[in-house]
Amino acid sequence: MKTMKRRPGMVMAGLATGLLLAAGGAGAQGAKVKVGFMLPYTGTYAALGNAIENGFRLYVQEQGGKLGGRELEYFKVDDESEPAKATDNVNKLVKRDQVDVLVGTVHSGVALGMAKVARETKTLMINPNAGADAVTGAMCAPNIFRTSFSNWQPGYAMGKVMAEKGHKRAVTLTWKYAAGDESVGGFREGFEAGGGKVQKDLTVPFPNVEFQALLTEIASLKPDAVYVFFAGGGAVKFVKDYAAAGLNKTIPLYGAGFLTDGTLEAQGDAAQGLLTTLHYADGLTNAKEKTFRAGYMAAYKAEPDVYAMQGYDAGQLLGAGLAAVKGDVKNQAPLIAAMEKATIDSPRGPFTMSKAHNPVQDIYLRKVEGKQNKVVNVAIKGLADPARGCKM
Amino acid sequence: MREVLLRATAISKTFGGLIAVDNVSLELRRGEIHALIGTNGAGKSTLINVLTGELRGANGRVELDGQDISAWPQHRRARAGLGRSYQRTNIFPGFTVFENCRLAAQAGHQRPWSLAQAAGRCAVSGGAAQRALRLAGLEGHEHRLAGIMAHGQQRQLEIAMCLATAPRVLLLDEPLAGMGAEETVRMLELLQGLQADHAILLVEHDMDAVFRVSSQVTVMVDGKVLASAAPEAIRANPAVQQAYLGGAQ
Amino acid sequence: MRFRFARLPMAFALFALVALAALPWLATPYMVDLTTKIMIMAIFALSLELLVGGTGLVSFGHAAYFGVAAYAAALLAPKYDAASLPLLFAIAVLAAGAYALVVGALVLRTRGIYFIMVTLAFAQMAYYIFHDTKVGGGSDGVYLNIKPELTILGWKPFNLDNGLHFYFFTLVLLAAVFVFLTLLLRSRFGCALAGIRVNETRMRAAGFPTYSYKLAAFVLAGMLAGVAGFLFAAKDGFVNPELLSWHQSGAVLLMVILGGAGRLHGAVVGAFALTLLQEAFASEAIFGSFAKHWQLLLGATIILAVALLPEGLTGVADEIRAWRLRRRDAGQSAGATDA
Amino acid sequence: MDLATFLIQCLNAIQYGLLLFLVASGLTLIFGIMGVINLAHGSFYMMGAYFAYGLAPFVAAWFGESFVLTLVLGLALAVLIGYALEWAFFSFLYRREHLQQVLMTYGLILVFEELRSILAGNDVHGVNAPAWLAGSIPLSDLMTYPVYRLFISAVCVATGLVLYVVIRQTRLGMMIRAGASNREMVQSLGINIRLLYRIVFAAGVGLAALAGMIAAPVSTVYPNMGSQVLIICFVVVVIGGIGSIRGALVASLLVGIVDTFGKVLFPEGAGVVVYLLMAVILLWRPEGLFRSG
Repeated sequence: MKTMKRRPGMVMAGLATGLLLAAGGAGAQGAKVKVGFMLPYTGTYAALGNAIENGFRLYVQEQGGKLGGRELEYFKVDDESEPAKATDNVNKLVKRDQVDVLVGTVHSGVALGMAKVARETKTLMINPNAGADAVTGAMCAPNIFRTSFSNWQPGYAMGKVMAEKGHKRAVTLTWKYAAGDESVGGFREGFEAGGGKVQKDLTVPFPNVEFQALLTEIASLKPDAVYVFFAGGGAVKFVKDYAAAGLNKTIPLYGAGFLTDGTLEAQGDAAQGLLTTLHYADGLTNAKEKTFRAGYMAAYKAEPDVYAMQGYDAGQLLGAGLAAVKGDVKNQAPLIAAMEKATIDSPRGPFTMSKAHNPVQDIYLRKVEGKQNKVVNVAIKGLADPARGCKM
Repeated sequence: MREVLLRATAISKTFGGLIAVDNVSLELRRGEIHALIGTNGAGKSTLINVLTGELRGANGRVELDGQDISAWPQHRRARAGLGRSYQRTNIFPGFTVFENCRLAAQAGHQRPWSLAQAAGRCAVSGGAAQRALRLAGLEGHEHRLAGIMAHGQQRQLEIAMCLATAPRVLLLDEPLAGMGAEETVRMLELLQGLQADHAILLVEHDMDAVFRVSSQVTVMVDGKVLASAAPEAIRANPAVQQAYLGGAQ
Repeated sequence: MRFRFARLPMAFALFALVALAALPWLATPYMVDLTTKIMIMAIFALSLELLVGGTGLVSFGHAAYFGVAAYAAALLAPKYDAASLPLLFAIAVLAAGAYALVVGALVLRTRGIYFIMVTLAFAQMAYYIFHDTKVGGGSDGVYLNIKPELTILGWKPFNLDNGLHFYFFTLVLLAAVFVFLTLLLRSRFGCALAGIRVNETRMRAAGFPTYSYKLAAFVLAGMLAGVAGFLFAAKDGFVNPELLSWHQSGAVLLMVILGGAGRLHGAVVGAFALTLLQEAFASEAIFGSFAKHWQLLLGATIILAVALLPEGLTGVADEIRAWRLRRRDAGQSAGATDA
Repeated sequence: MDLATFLIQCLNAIQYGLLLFLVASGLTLIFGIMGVINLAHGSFYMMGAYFAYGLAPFVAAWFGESFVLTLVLGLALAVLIGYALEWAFFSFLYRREHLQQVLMTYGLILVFEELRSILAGNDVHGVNAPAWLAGSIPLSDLMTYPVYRLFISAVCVATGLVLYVVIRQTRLGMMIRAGASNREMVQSLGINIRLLYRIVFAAGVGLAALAGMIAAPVSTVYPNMGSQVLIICFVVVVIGGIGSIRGALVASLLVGIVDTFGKVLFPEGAGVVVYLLMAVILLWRPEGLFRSG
C-alpha cells in the first residue's frame, strides 16, 4: 500500500502491463478461423449491432458451427458508433486478437475508419450494414466486401419510382451528414433521369430532431412529393411529426427503407401506407426467407429484421469463400476470388458481388401495413452501385 | 515644495446611476504621507481602484511624474511605479511567504520567455523579495505558507508584496486594519521610514495613527472631497467635525 | 492550491520513461500500438493541464485544437506523396495555435463557468464547420494515406510506417512536451500563470499583463494539443469531425481531473488510467459477457474515484504531505505565539 | 417567406423554445444555486421519457389508462430519485472543486445509460399521446398543428408560472434567490443549506424528468436521447445567466427562434448558429443576459 501511494505511476504501469499481456496473449494459433465483430453494443445503435451478430451466428450454427470445415472463434469489440475511436477499436481486433475476418459495422464514419485499417493490414472485412458509398467506392479494396447496400442504391431506386408515379417536383430532407447526402444524391440521379426535378434540398443538423421548422417550409414549398433519409429515433420522430402536421394527407412522403425499419412499433399509425425502397421487405416468398425466419425465431425468440439478414448474409459470404479454400483463411487470393464469384442465396433473394464488392441486388418497393414493410414490387432489378472512385 | 509624483485631476466614477467618486483631485508628493479619510462608502477604495487602473471607465486625468497615464492599463501603471495594498488581505494563500513576495517582485523583471531558469533562482526578484520582507518585518517567516499565518502577519505580507514591486507611489488601503497595537506601531514606523523616497497615500480609519504620521489629510464624503489640508487644519475644520469626526465621537 | 511545480516528481518521470522505453521488448505489437495511442492522449491531456492546473482556465473545448491540427495535417498533406514531416508538423501545430489565438483572444474576457461554456461554443462551431461543410469531407472525414517522412539529405532516420518507430517518435515527443512543460511551469512564466490562477487581481496590481499571459498560455496549450492532433492524424491516417466533438473535450478533461489537476504527471497518469480502465472493463477476457456493460463499471469506478480520491490519482501522496506540513506549521505558529 | 409561413415558423420557434425552457430551468436551478455543473441532467430527461414509456402499462393495469396519472407518478418518482441521488452522490461534494462534480456527473451518465440499456433495452419506442389530446388544428391549406404540441407549450408555461410564483412569493423561493446570488449569506442566515440543496436538486431532477415525460409522445424514447438535449440546455442556461429562471426563459425562446430560422434560412450553417449566438452574447455580456435573479 505504501509504495502504491508514493508511486501511482508504477502501479499504473504495472497494471497496464498485466492487463495488456492478459488481453494480448490470449488466443493461441489454432485451426479455428477468428472472426472479429466490431459492432455497436452500447448507445443509439446497440440493437442493430446485436441483430447483426445474431444473424451471423445463426448462419454458422446452421452449418454446424463450421465454415469451410473450420470452427469459428469470435471476438467482440464495442465500437460505440464513435468514429474518433474507430481505428483504435479495429486495432483491438486486428492487432490484439489477430482476427482473420472483420465483421462490421453500422455507423458509416466508423466503417470508413475500419476500411482504412483493413486496406492497410489486408485483413478481410465484411461490412454488414454501413451504407457509406466510399466503402465500395473510393475506399474499395480486394479484401473489403459489403453484404448490405450502398446509400446510393435505395435512393436511386426511389427516384425512379417517384418519377414513374408522375411526381414532377420533389423536396428532399435529411440529416446533414454523409449518409444523407449520398442517399439524396442517389435519389436525385434516379428522379431527374425519370424526368422529375428536385425543387429544394433541406437538411437538419445531425442529430437534431426538431423538424417543425422544415415541415412548415415544406408546406410553403408545396412540392408534389417529399423524399427523406432518416433512421432510428430520428426516423420515428420525423414520421410522427409529418403525420401530426397533416402533411401526409396532402404531400406524399417517400423514403429510403430505414425510415420504417425497426421503427414501426414506435411510429404506430403515423407510418401506415408509407412507401420506401430497400433491398429487403416483409412478405417475401422465397424459400430461403422462410427457413431464415423460422430459424431466427427458434434461436432468438424474436422476428429477424434487415440487420439480422445482413449479418446472416455476411456469414454466407464468408462461408462461400472459406468453402473454396477449405477453411484456409490465410490463402487470401482464392478466398477473395470465391467470394467475388459467389451467388448468395439470401433471404432478400439471390445476389452477386459487383466488381467493387457491393451487392448487385433487387431493390424492393415496400408499403407499410400494420407493423410490416410489405413488398409491393421490385423497384429495380439487379441494381448495381456505380462505385464511383473505385480503382479496382 | 516637494516633487509631485502622482497628480489626479477631477476624477469621477459612476456605477450605473450611483456616483461613487465625484470630481476628486489630489496630489501625492515624495516625502509625504497623504492620509485619505472618510466614512465607509465615501469612495476611498474606489478612488484607489481608479488611480491604479483596476477600475476602468472613469473620468478625469491621472498623471505620474507629469506623464498622463489615464489611458494606461493597470499593469502598466504598476510597472511605472504605482504600488498598492488591499483593504481585504489579497495574497496567494497556498504559496510560501517568500514566494508571495518573489512573485510580486517578478513583475518588475518578467522575462516570460526565459524558460531555462527556474523562477526561484531569479536573483533579481529573489533579492527584491528578501529586502521587502525585511522591511515589513517578516524575516524568518519566508518558508511558511501564507494562508495559515496570523491575520496581522498577513497584513504585513500585504505591505511587503506592495514594496516588493519597488513602487515610488504607495496607495495603501487600510493597512492597519486588524493589527494589534504593537504591530501598528511597527507599521507606522515603517511608513515613516519609507516616506523619504516614496509618495504615500494612506487610507485609514485609525485617527490617532493618521494624525501622527500624515503631513496632509484629505476628507471624503459621499464621493466628494470635503476638505484637504494639513492635519491641524483638518482637526479644526468645523465642516469636517460636523460630517465626520463629530459623528464618530 | 499548493505551489509545488518547483518540486519535479523526477523519480516518477524517469521511471515512466524507462518503463515506456522498455515496453516494446516486453509487449505484443497491439500493446505497443495501444500505448502509442495513450501517449498521444497523454500529450493532449498535458496540453490541457497547462490551462486547467497551470493557469486555472478550464477549457471544455480543447478538442477543437486537437482536431484542427489533425485536419490541417490530413488536408494539407500531398495526396500521392509523403509529406515532409517537419513541415507538416509545423503547419498542423501552427494551425491549431492560430485557431487558439483567435478563440483565446475572445473567450479570455469571460470567467469561470462562462469560460467553460464559451470555449465549448467555439469548439462546437469548429465541429459543425467540419461536419456540415465540404471542407474536410463532411461527416465521413478525410484520410492521410501516406505517412509523412523525415529526410535529411536523402537519409531517412526513421519510418513512421513502422509501428515501433512511430512508438518511439511519440515517446520522444511526449517526453519533450513533459520536460518543456516542467521547465515552463517552474520558470517565471509558469509562476506568473500560477499566480494568475490563484489571484489574478493581485497579479495585475503587481504589474503583470495577465490577459497577455493567459492568452500566451491558451495559444501554447492549443499548439501542444496540436502536437497530439498531428500525431493522431499521422498514426491512424483517419480524421473525422468527432475528433472535435464535446465528447472528446470531455474525455481529455476527465483524464486531467482523474489523474489530478495541478500536477503534470497527473495528466499522464489520467490518460493511462482512463484508457486502460475502459480497455479492461470492455475486455471479454477479463469480464466475460459482463464486458458489454463496461459503461456501468467505468461509471461506477469514476464515481468511486471522486468519492475516495478528491485530488485525483496522483493526489494521494500530496495530500499526505500537505497534511504533515500543515501539522508542523500549526505547531510552529503555536510556539511563536507562546514566545 | 410569406407572412403566414413566417407566423407559423414563429409558433414553431416559441414551442421549441418553451420545451427547452422546461428542461433548462431545472439545470439552471441546480447550476445557479448549488454551483454543480450537472452533466447528468440529460440523463434525467431521458429517465423521464422512459418513465412515460415504462409506467404507462402499469398505470393502465392498476388504475386504467391515464396520462395525467402517469405524469404525476413519474414526477414523484423522479423527485424521490433526485432527493436520494443528492444524498448519496452530491452531499459530500460541495466543498470540493467544480471539476470533481463534472467527473461525478459524467460517471452518473455512464451508469444511467447502461442501466437504461439493461432495464429497457436498446430499441426505439413510441409513446402514445392521450386520446383527448390527439387532434389537430388546421393552420394553412396544407398544414395542421397537433393539439398535443399546444398542450406541451401549455405545460411549459404553467410550469414557468409555478416556478415564478414559488421563487417570488414563498419563503423557499426567497432562500433560493438568496442562494443564487450569495451562498455565504444564506449560510450565515441560519438556513439549512443542505436541505435547501437537496430540495433544489430534487426539483431540478423533477423538472428534467417532467420535460422528458411531456416530450416523449412527440420525441419518442431511444438510447442516448439525453446527451442531445444536454448541450443545448447548457447553451440556454449560459445565455440566460446562470441561476436565472427568467434568463432561461428568454434564452430558450432566443435559441428556439435562432434554431428554427437558422434551419430554414441558412441550412449550411444551421448547426453553428446556436453556438454563434451563445458566443456573441457571452462576448457582449460575459455573464449572460440575466445574472442570477
